[in-house]
Amino acid sequence: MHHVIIGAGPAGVVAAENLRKLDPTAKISIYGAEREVPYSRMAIPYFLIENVPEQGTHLRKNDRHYDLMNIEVHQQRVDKIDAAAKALSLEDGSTVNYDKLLIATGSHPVRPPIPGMELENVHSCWTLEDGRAIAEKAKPGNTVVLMGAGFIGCIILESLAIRGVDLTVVEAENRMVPRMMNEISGNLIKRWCEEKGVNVRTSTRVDGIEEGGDKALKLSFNDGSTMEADVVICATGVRPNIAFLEGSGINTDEGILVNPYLETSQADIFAAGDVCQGLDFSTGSYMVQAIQPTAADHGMLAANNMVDGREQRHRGCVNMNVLDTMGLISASFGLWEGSGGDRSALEDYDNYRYLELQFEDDVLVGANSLGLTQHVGVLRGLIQSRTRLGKWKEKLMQDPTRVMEAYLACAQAQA
Amino acid sequence: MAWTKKYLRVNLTEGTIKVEDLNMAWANEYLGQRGLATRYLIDEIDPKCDALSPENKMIMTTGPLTGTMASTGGRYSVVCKSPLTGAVACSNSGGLFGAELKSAGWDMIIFEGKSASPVYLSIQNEKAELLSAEALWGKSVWEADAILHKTHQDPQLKVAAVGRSAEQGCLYAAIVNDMHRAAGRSGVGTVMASKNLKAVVVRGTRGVGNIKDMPRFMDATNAGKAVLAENPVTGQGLPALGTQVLMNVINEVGAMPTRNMRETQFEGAHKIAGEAMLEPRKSDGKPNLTRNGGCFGCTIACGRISTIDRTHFSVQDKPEYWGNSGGLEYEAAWAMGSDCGVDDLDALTYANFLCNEDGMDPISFGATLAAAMEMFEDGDLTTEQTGGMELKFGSAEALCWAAEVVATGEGFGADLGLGSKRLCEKYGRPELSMTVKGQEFPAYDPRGMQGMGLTYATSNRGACHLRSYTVSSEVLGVPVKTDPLETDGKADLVKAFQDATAAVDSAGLCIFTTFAWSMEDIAPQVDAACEGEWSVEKMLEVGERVWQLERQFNQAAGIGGDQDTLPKRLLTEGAGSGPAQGKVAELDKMLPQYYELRGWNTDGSMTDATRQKWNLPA
Amino acid sequence: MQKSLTIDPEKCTGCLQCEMACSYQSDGLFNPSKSRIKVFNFHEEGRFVPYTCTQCDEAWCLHACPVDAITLDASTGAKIVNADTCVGCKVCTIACPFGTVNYNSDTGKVAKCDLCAGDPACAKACPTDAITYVDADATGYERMKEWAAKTDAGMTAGA
Amino acid sequence: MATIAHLMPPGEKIANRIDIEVDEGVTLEDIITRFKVAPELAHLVLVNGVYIEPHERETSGLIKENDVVAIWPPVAGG
Repeated sequence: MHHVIIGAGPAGVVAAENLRKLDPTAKISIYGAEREVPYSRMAIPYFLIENVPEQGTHLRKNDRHYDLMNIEVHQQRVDKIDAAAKALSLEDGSTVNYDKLLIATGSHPVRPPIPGMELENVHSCWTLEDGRAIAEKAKPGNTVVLMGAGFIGCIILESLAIRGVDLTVVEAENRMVPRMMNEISGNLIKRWCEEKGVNVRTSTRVDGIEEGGDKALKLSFNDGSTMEADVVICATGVRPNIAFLEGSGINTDEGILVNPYLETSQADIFAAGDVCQGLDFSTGSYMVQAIQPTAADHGMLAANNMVDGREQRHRGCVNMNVLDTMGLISASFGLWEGSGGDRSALEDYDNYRYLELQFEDDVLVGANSLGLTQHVGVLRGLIQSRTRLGKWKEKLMQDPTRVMEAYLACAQAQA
Repeated sequence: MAWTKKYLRVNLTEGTIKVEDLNMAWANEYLGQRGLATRYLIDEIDPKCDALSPENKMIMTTGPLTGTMASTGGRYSVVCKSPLTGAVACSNSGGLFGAELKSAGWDMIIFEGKSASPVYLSIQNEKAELLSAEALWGKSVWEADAILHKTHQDPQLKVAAVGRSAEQGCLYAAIVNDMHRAAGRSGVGTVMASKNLKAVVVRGTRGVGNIKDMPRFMDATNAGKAVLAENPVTGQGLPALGTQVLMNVINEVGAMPTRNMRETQFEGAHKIAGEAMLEPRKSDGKPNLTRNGGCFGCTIACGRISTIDRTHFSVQDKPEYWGNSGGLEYEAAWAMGSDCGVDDLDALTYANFLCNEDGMDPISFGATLAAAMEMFEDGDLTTEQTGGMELKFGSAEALCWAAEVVATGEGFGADLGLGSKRLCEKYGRPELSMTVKGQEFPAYDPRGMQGMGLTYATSNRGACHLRSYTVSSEVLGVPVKTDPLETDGKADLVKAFQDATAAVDSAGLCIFTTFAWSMEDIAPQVDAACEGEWSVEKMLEVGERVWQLERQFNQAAGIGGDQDTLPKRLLTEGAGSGPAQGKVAELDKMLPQYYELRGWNTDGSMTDATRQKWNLPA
Repeated sequence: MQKSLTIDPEKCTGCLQCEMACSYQSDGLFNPSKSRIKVFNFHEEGRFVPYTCTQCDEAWCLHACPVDAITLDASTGAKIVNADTCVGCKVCTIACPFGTVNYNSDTGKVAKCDLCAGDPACAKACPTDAITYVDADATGYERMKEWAAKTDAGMTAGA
Repeated sequence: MATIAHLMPPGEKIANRIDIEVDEGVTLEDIITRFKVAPELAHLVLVNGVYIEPHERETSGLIKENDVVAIWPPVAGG
């Protein structure tokens, strides 16, 4: 039995490890496109602020981890899948056969279709290699423009600010982190950043970048204004890496389409993580979540289903995110925008505290929070267990901060 | 160490907050909390000032062991001049508030002046600010607590607040923290409200460190906890039945003040005793007592958590009182029960809830109502004054009504809020006020317990059982049994208890530990925590110095030896039943000896020699 | 038999000795706000509920960690945060459906119960045996585990 | 006294007191034993409200007709 995994990110590595547990004698191979030891993108910002050395970004700390688990890790891009032949073509022209295949190729940053994105000092911040380049160029006093105030953009904000650059963030939507936080909390994050000395321009698009001026780059915006910058970092979103699947017979939409067993339209081929359009717990629909916990969950489940005789049905992952924007911690869970049920919110603008709960009947289905760091996981617990809150629903309508008590009282029947 | 060595000075008139360094020379002399704050008070205010004027100051203060792992190490005190007595006020409370204040980095807060409009103090670690309390004014403590938690969006926020009774000028208003723990006596809440200060909210996440010798401190506190656990009183008696265990005991020994101290035994005591709180009731099969609860760090956990029978007349239409809250402690059950002749456990629990909700000292409230009931039965008061309510001894309806009107200050509630002394004077029967220095008695009749007579007469804050609890020796045999009817040796006993208590109150610990702990158990804990040497001798020296300092304050306030006395009833009317039948409080046999032990003149005034000996301020 | 923390809220008086012991063990001072065990006060119900990590088998925190900073202590079954490895990304704090992994902004790391290497300070400090460290099949723990199974992150067996 | 109240015959708990008949010359120790009160729980023993020292509990003739005997475990309060 040969299990092959394409992609050396969290989904791929977790899958490989779980496969080893479940199938001790099989051959397990990981193919990763980057010339790196498997590492975590989540850790790149902390590498940028020099909180961790490069090794600190590695998914597994023991140098011999993969050897000890008898998992082969290859730094080779997979160019093509031949599902009929159960074979892969690699970038060096060679071919590899598999019995079961997992596609965990993750995603890549999207670059807006504007002039100048190819210029030398315009970077994405996605790979460790990008991180090294940015660390090199974002020097104290340099002017840096960050395009996109989404999750990735926000997470590298602090690392850029700490480096002492003159920082401007440009976001096309009307608030920061628009796909994770609602208008109130997104704008609180904006004000927080502004108070910390970051220029934030929401509802603004970069129309083009050209070389020249006193600094390396000159940007023009949709409102007609311009500015000069030393470095531009593009963080305007990511897309699943599915281009190489063309002609493979694997059905795709935004990402790879899978069934509740994470199986693709081709037999013996599975998908997991950012590339996979998996089942969303809250909506029951299939969508790309592109978050770390989902990658890990997918990896576990896919590995299980790749082993003969094992079969687990996916109940869906709760979409959730946690973000530290220059020290302001925000989180979102499930249907944070609500789905027509009651909402309970507390807004403390002065102290940057915010908590909004979304209900369907007396069940919590989503939440947005700012400044909450204690017991925040119970928001997931309540959503995922679909716990009926009974009389605690009313108490949470009065004061959403009592969510931990509600959880203990209802989910654990402790009170 | 153990002190944070920092405190906040909040000028309410100016709206300013300053951080100041703790006077460590004073800390070495007075340790902390009760003693140290009194040293600041006597330094900063004119003892003759009007207690409800901006000239009075209010000090919220912790001890060096507050917020540590020492058992019961969560106390704080409120020190100011009392509007009820004119003497020094020092009221001690448990719950979680004190430890939180310490964990925020503050040994104490000195409030001075008066705010032009209602405010509350918000402390989040080093950040302290005065915020508008317009929306809180006119609310009960419980309502204010809910609003503040919601405003600050923090379930862990600790709140100490005054209720409507304090706002309305009730002279025995308490400061209530954590919903049902209170700095209860002497009207400290009235002083707080007089400054337009509604609440103090605090969140402390810095923790309490600064321990001189941490390993030794852990050893000493663990040894102390073992002593408490093994002692039958603190290990079993108090957790099981709380202080209410005393109701039947004190009744049996004939020292249960009943119907405004006309009698010394109450026939309904068993119906309102700790045992009765465990009996399942008919309506729902549940007992009054749900469970015992502990204050911060307390390994005894004597606190009562109770519910009221939902079918009881007091709450049948008020579901907001159907949940659990702080239940009856002995003093409250006595004051509102035996002293008013009321034997209805649910009515007492309801009135107790109201005392917590609107911040009334249940001892003073109950004793004042008892005096009013006696005047009503004697015809000095009629339904004309009360607005229709028949204030008869034994009336549960009257009790519940009285708690409601004192809480809001409506109608006759304002009169009841004056306290027993002023109420009895107002209606022409001053001799019916069972008070010393204007403060109502607690639950031990000094005719059946002679040491308590001397305790009440000489207490620096007016009649009080928590200044020298000789009940411990005279009835319970801790540390040694003495004859309650005997006066010989009681002066020594009272002095020893007074000094030891002052030391414990200055450390940040609860006095209930002393049912098991001696100073040999306490001093090593203080010594391991605090810089300097804190031997048994030093602790007792601190205790006596604190006592002398408080006396000095009172003397400067114009309260002298002439007020070291008891109501005539207790000095002249013999007890009607029980072992003390025919006995009066023989204060004259004990007081001269006590003055001598204290080093005072025969009229009770301080001598220069004594003042110098204790290094008291002039 | 592996031991586990067993909590009996019936016995808890809310004294917070456990919280102080926990913070003392971890940080060397008495600081309930940094404790890994937390006592919740249900005032109306007259109930105190100590609550901490059950070291669940599912170990969502461990699996969600992107940098392998949470590991299993095989001797105690505890899931342990390695502070040197933790980058402070907080993913585990949202992944743990029990809410028992918390971020500490002072250290920039997350913290959770590690069972004090098999000698939990909270259990030793509890004066009423509301918190004990006993064989894992004791009552109470099982109930919490049942709930853990209910929350299983979409991994329920069977079609 | 609740911690020893269960030692009372059924139906008598609320009043916490019962009438008993004893032989002449009975000692307090005899009564304590009769109600199976453990020695450490018979901490505070009163006859008509008067404290009886532990060493007096075995004295015969201390109790007369119509006397009230009260027995408590260790208690305290305030």
